Amino acid sequence: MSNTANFPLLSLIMFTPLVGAVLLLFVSKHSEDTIRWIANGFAVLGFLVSLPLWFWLDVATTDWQFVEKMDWIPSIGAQYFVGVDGFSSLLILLATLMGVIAILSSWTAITERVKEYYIFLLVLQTGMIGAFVALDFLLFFVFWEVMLVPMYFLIGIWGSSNRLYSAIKFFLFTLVGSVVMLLGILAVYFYYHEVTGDYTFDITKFHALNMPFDLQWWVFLAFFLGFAVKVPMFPFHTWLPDAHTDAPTAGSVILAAVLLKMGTYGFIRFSLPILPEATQAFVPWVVWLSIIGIIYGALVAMAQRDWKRLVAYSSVSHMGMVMLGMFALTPVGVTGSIVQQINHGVSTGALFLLVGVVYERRHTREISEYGGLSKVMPAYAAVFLVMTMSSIGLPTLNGFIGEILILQGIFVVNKVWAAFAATGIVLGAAYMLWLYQRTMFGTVDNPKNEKLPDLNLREWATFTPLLILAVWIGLYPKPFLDRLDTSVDRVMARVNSAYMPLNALGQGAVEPNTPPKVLTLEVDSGDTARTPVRGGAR
Amino acid sequence: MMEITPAHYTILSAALFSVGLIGVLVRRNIIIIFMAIELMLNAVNINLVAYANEVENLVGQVFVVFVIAVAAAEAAVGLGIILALFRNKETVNIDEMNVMRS
Amino acid sequence: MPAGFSALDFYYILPELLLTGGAMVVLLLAVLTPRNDNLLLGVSLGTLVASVLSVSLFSGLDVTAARGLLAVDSFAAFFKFIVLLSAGLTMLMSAPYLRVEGLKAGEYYFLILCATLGMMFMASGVDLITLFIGLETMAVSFYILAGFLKPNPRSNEAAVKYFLLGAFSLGVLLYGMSLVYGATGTTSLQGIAVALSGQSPSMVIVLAVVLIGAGMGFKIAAVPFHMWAPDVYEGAPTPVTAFLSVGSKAASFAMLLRIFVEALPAVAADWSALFWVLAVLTMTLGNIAALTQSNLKRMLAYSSIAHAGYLLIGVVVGTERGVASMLVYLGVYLFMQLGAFAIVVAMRRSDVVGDELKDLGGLFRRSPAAAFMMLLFMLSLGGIPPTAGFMGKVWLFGAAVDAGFVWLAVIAVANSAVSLYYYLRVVVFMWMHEDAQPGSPLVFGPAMTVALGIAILGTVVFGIYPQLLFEQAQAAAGTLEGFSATVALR
Amino acid sequence: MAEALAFYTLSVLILGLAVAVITTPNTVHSVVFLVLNFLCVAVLYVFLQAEFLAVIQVLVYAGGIVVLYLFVVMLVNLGRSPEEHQDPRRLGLIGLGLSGAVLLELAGIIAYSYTREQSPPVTAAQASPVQGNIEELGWLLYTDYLIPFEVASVLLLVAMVGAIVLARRES
Amino acid sequence: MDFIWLIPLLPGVGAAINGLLGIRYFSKVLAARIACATMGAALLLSLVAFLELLGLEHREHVVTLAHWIPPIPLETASGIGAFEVPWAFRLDPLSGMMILIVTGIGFLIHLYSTAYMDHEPRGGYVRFFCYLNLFCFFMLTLVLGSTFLVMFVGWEGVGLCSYLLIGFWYHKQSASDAGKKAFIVNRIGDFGFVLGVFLVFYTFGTVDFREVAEAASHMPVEVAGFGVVSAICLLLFVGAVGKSAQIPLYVWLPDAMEGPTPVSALIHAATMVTAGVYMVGRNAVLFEHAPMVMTVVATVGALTALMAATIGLVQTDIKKVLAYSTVSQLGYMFLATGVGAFAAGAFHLMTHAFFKALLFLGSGSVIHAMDEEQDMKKMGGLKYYMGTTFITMFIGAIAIAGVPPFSGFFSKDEILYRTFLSNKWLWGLAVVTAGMTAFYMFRLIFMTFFGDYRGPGWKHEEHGGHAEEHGHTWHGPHESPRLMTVPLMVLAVGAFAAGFVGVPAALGGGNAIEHFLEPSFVATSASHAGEAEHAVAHLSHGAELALMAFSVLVGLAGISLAYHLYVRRRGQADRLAANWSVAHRVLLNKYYVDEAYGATAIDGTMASARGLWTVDRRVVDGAVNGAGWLTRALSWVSHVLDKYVVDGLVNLVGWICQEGSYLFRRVQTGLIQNYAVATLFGVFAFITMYLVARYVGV
Repeated sequence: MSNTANFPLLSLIMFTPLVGAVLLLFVSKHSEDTIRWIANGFAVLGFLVSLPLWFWLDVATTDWQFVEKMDWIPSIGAQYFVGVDGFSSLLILLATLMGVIAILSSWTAITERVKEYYIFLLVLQTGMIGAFVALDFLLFFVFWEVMLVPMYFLIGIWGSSNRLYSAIKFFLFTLVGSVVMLLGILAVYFYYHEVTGDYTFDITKFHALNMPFDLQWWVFLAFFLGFAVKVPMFPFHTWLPDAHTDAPTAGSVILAAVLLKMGTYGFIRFSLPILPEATQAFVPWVVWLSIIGIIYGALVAMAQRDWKRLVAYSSVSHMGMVMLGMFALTPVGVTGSIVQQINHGVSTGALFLLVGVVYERRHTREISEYGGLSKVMPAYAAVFLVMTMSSIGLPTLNGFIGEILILQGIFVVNKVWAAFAATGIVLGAAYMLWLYQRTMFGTVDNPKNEKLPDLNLREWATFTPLLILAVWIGLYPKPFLDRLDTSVDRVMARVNSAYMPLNALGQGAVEPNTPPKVLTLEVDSGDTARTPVRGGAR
Repeated sequence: MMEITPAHYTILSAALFSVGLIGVLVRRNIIIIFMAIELMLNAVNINLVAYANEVENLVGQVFVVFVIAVAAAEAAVGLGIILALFRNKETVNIDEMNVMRS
Repeated sequence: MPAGFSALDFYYILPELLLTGGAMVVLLLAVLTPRNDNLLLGVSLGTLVASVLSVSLFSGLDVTAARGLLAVDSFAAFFKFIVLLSAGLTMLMSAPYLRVEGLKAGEYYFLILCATLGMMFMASGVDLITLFIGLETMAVSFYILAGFLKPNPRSNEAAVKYFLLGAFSLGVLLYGMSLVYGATGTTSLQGIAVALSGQSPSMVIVLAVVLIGAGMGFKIAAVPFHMWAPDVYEGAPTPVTAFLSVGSKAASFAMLLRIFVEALPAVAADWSALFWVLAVLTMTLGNIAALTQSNLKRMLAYSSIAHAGYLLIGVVVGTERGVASMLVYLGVYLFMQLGAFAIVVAMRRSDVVGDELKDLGGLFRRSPAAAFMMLLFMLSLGGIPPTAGFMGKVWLFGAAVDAGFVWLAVIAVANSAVSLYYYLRVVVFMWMHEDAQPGSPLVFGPAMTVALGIAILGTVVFGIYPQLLFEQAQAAAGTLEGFSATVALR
Repeated sequence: MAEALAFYTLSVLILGLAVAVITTPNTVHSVVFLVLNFLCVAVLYVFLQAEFLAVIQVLVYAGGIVVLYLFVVMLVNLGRSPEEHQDPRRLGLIGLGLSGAVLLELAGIIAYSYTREQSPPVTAAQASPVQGNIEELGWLLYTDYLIPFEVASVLLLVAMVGAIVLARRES
Repeated sequence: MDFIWLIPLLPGVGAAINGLLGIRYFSKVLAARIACATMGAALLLSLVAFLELLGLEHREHVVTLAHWIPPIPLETASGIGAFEVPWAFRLDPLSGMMILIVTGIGFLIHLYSTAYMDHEPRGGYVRFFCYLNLFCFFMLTLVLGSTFLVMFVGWEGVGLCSYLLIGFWYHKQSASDAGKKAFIVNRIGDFGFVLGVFLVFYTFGTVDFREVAEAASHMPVEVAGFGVVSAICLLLFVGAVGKSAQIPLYVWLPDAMEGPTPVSALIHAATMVTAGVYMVGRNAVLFEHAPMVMTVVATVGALTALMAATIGLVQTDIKKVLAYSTVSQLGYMFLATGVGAFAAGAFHLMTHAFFKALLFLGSGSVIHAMDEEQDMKKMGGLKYYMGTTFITMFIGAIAIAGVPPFSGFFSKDEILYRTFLSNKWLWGLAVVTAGMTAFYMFRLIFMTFFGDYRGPGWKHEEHGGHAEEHGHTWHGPHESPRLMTVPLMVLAVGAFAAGFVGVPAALGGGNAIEHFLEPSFVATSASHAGEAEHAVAHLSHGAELALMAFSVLVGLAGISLAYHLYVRRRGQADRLAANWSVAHRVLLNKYYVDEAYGATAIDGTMASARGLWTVDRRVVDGAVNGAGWLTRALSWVSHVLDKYVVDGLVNLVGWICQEGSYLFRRVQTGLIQNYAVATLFGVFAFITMYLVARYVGV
């Protein structure tokens, strides 16, 4: 495996925020500015140490990179096994970046219990990164669940009116999904043992496991519940609007930008490659749920009077799009799905930040309370416009790349699905523009809005990276797409052999009847050189 | 019918056990309830002794010795508890002991 | 010394002997220096430590002692560690409590030590008589301990309830045991297994299974034999409740496993089905009933009922993995449950009872450390990583999945989700509500600090690195299985 | 025949006295019936060749426990009847019904087992170095069952301490 | 020529500078200069590029900048291909013509706007130029894009700019509504367009125009059936319909007049709305292989042309008249492409760009002069006050009316001729439309510039009162400043002369533009498509001239009718409408051939026009609004569903748990014996369970 370099980069990235959190424990809760500086410092530091993922990542190799591996619970075969590929490296970068932005955006918004707030944010950060780097299923699950707690507190303590209900709803929904997923994980784990005699949670070994269809079917359902709740897919989405609406701005941003990606990440990393046959069997179901989600989310968004809730429902719609692309099971669709995950993080994250900006000034999210903000906050209106356009997929901005790849990817599979999904383009424009009109256009009717200050420097600092990303991905997504190359191949090799001949990645598939000894040797041969798959293609 | 088998003893024991059960379930005086429990223990003892007789070893009887010892211990403790309770509540009516519920 | 008894037999019961001796010393000291609480605590703890050390003398051993009445194996050792540790933690958290309540420490510690003694016999007994007498030693101690707050009507009532229902269930249990004896002619677990092997189980044995199951179900507070638990837990002195919910439960599970796994493998299908139903009922009712409780101790009582339901999964599965995972769960349950109760104890001050949920309001402001620890305990009870409760649940549910009890696992999983609702309610009160009383911050004495420290350490360390626990549990489960395997060979 | 006659007589007595115990309104009467019941059981033990048990049944139960009961009954003698207050939620009748049902089930299963199924295996009586019930029992108690016996003594100590702790009037 | 990517980029840079810095820091003058300079540079570059293009043998040049979307394998109809989109720009005759139009007219309008928008506060002024530049950036990307998706960048981008510019005065509810409507209706079109693009990729494995044309040229013409090419074309046409405001998606364009007039001129007349026509022309090869879709295109075009013209007859808002006229003229262009006369369509596109931009700017000048008054009823006699505007607009009107030798004549006549060859019915519709066009355009001219001044305020003021109706003092109708009139004059020259590049053979010309554009409409390697075009039947020059004369006559008839109604007998039209005068009915009957309507023809037409206007407002627009309403209703239903059913189910589970909890609490009576009963019940139940299992056999 390449890029090991004997340096625990991933651990460093993962634990930097945690170190910050621990450090904060020892700061007096009254010196709030010190706390803010430390939190921001560690967030920035976390981002900086994650940058090597962008620069040092080898885009050509199919190996896992920056791998760290050691025993964790040997008696059950669990390991501390982390590593990334292009896909997860992008999500980690997204997480670290959004972490900086979220923490920075809270500077003045959070005035109560500042210390805990930042501690929770930083712990959340560690949890998210951990989930993205874990290559051990149990480790993944630990981080997956760890994220719940700080998020619960972020919503429950610093949220708005109905925060307790929303927080518990968020928690329980996700939990129910994930514990069922846990059963699925265990089923795979025991099946692997049955076949090979080894107990392991090593995902890379599961990726080479051929399970009988019946088992796959059930395990898929279990995984599906866990991931679909997180995504969230219709009809498991109802926690999302509540959670988003009541979360503090930074919470919404993180939730939308990174936490929701856990679900889609899970699908791509686990469901698809571990359960290829079941995945194929479930394609129509998932696709129709996604399509319903796209249209339904958009329609419900249109009916909202609460700004944040509207954006939240738009998330439902967008994530439906992400799921759709993924279950196209075509390289273009999956690539689009991943790109759209990042896009959604950027644009919806920014939209929540934008809501947060006015919420901090006015303490209301009722759309009807606003109107004519273009007049008083022109810069704000401009940023909002760009992000609106990004959200509805205007070409030259990021959203378009994702949508076009997804729709093209699904189109070649089924034209009707694509046609239904494409209605999301129209509906998305409708609710976003209507929102824009209601808030930014018109006259300033509400005297409270007359004196709203425009974006300040700190707020600009939060938006600038997002604007840059939006335009960058929109105009020149190649660096991003290149990174996804091998990740997508890995998935394709399992779920859609039309694109990747089986075993093209050099991974010996585990046949149920293969003797364990031979098999372990073969599965373990991760270090052998593998030929790049479509070397010439790009 | 005329030959007395262990089954007879067992059924006697079951009947005594049930009488004890009923006593526990229907009386309201704690002391009487406690006595009903003693009846249940006696039922067990009859069982054990009868079986010991049948299987021709004395383990059952040893068991009975322990049961009696336990019964004695329980009686002492139980009556102590009842006394302590009575000091506080001036009652031994079991229906008046529902401060804690739901 | 009677013939046929060797010094070795006494050597093997060294931990029990030490414990008994220690208890006697404590009783004597209680008479000699009645007000020297610290000394009493020290002696009691010293006794426990000595006992722990002597238990570890026999680690790795797998023999029977005392003419086949006691087993000295890893299984017993595991449970002895658990009960000794829980007794120790209970004592540590009792120290401040006794002071606040003005209770006599001597008798209290004596009784705790005797209860522990009973539990140790339950853990190592391989004869119905030994098990029964151990159970009673524990139970009688607890009857007294539950009513230890004599002026408190709640405590009286708890004692009466526990006592009457305990005696009642004892009758049921003994009746079942008598039937087993009648059917097999022996009280030795090994003998029973041998006698029953190779024949189709008669209905009498099944009847005995039900009656013994009910009796044991009472002790572990399995639904529908659980109804004493909430009331008793609420009324008993809080440290006693803690000990009851951990030590007594663990020991009862040990006894249950001994009886069913070692003595009754012939009717495994029958009791497995019985415990399947019990497990489902117990966890579901426990969790749902806990949802709307406003008293913290009562809520923890229901939570402990629910946990008994989870633990029963291990019994239902009945495989080595099942038992091992159950032991793991008991191991982590010890820390988290005692920790939670320790916080409740710490809430008790001269003017505040502190066991109502609303008493926790704003605890975060008064004592962030306590709130944080309670958070960890609640998360652990709910099974959220990185706490030990998660690791326990993973293995328990995993064992069910492994053995094909998928629906049981699904129900358990759904239940653990429900349970989080009320665990989080506690968190909500601590972190998101205003101060219940603008009282002074909680002060932990040294004993309480040590207790909480151990609990939190266990909760976190076993959550992050549970390897040690897993190894021990596997070894312990191995000896239990091995025993029945040798039975099968004979 | 005689055995049967004695058995049935004793059975009727035992059950009748038991019923009397749980039905008499007067607690003291109840205690007296309990003593009688225990005595009858002791006689039954003699029939079953458990002479030692018969003795301790009389000594411990009738002589010890029941006297304790009487003390307590005297101590808690109240002005008002303990049965006066009745909680409307109590499930006495259901309990009665269930007890009956359980009895039927127990009896049915036992009777069925003994008539249809093979009688349980009879393990050979252990070779014991002494003769006679009392000696044999004593031998067992002090050899094989020494440890439980010791534990029982601890248990009795616990009970003693407990009784003192609970019953002692706080100064 | 590798610099062609700079042509769109320059205005883009201008927009970026003005947007990022200008709005906050620049003065009006600086911002305007930056905008105009970038546009001017783009114009120069375009000219250079165009001249170089003329020198190229293949008349084509492609510049690929970078990968936009690198190749990713994807299934196509013919095996696994690679989905790949480069940032590629292509200059060929069609796009060459378009960039000249866009940069040329765009530059003029920039100039014009510097004066026209002078009333705006600084921020708005700079913002306006930023948007305008941005629009040019996207429009040039649209026309230069070498693949469907790069074109789509421009396609959507101009939609965005249109949205922003229509809603430029966002504080007006109607303006922001109109902007939103434009965007969303366009999106409906885009929905078809993207699906078309997907199908293109699936069918041909590429989204490059040239490669698609190549591949398509090898496919059979789908004469008999509705094949995949037809499906592609139909979907693409849906996009065109949205962008170019054809039936049924034209409703946004009249509303779009809420934007500032230069915007109407540039976006909603000269450039953006013609993107649909351009796109169809760009895919000429595809469309030629889908004759059924061609028929649809032609029919939709003709019907739109007619319908919009009839509506135009009765409008009194000067910009609305022009808007419907635009819709109508766009219909003409589609008619042309629909009958296979792609060059004629493009030709008309060009001439229309000149005269319609001229007319709009002229109307802007008028509105400017009348202090934002747009109702023609309140104008009149303005030729005395603003001569330049009058003359230039008059030229524009003549041009659109199709009077030789003005540009409109040549382009329109080419269309009519080709339509006549292809379909006589459509030709009939087109001719009627031409007459109406002449009528309503001159009605506009006459009502605005002739007769007496009917406007408010100023006359009163001249008599001494100093009305302060508006924020600033208005000194009566006046000629616009030089910066506005110069572009008018330049455009007037264009409107007059632009037609000479396409003088038909019948008039002794060489129809240069058709030959120039031809390479854009054929696949390079396959000439048979081109041959098909050449194989179109020809009429004799004589017949062609006769047709020409007829159409000119129709136009003149329209003009004279307008003259008759609005100049010679002023007020006649109003009186006609009011009194239904028999005499004029008879007079007017000659205009229409339908004898069945007899004496009430004009009235009927008027009425039906009014009716159509109503229909347009109430039904078609209503349908759009109704769809909007339906969507909202649906959205509300979904919302309720979400709140009460989906979420309700979740809450129901919670409720059940809670009620269960209360139930269990009730069981927990605190009575010891009840607890014992429960225990006993457990024992009983389990024993029974086993008994049943064993002896009943479950």
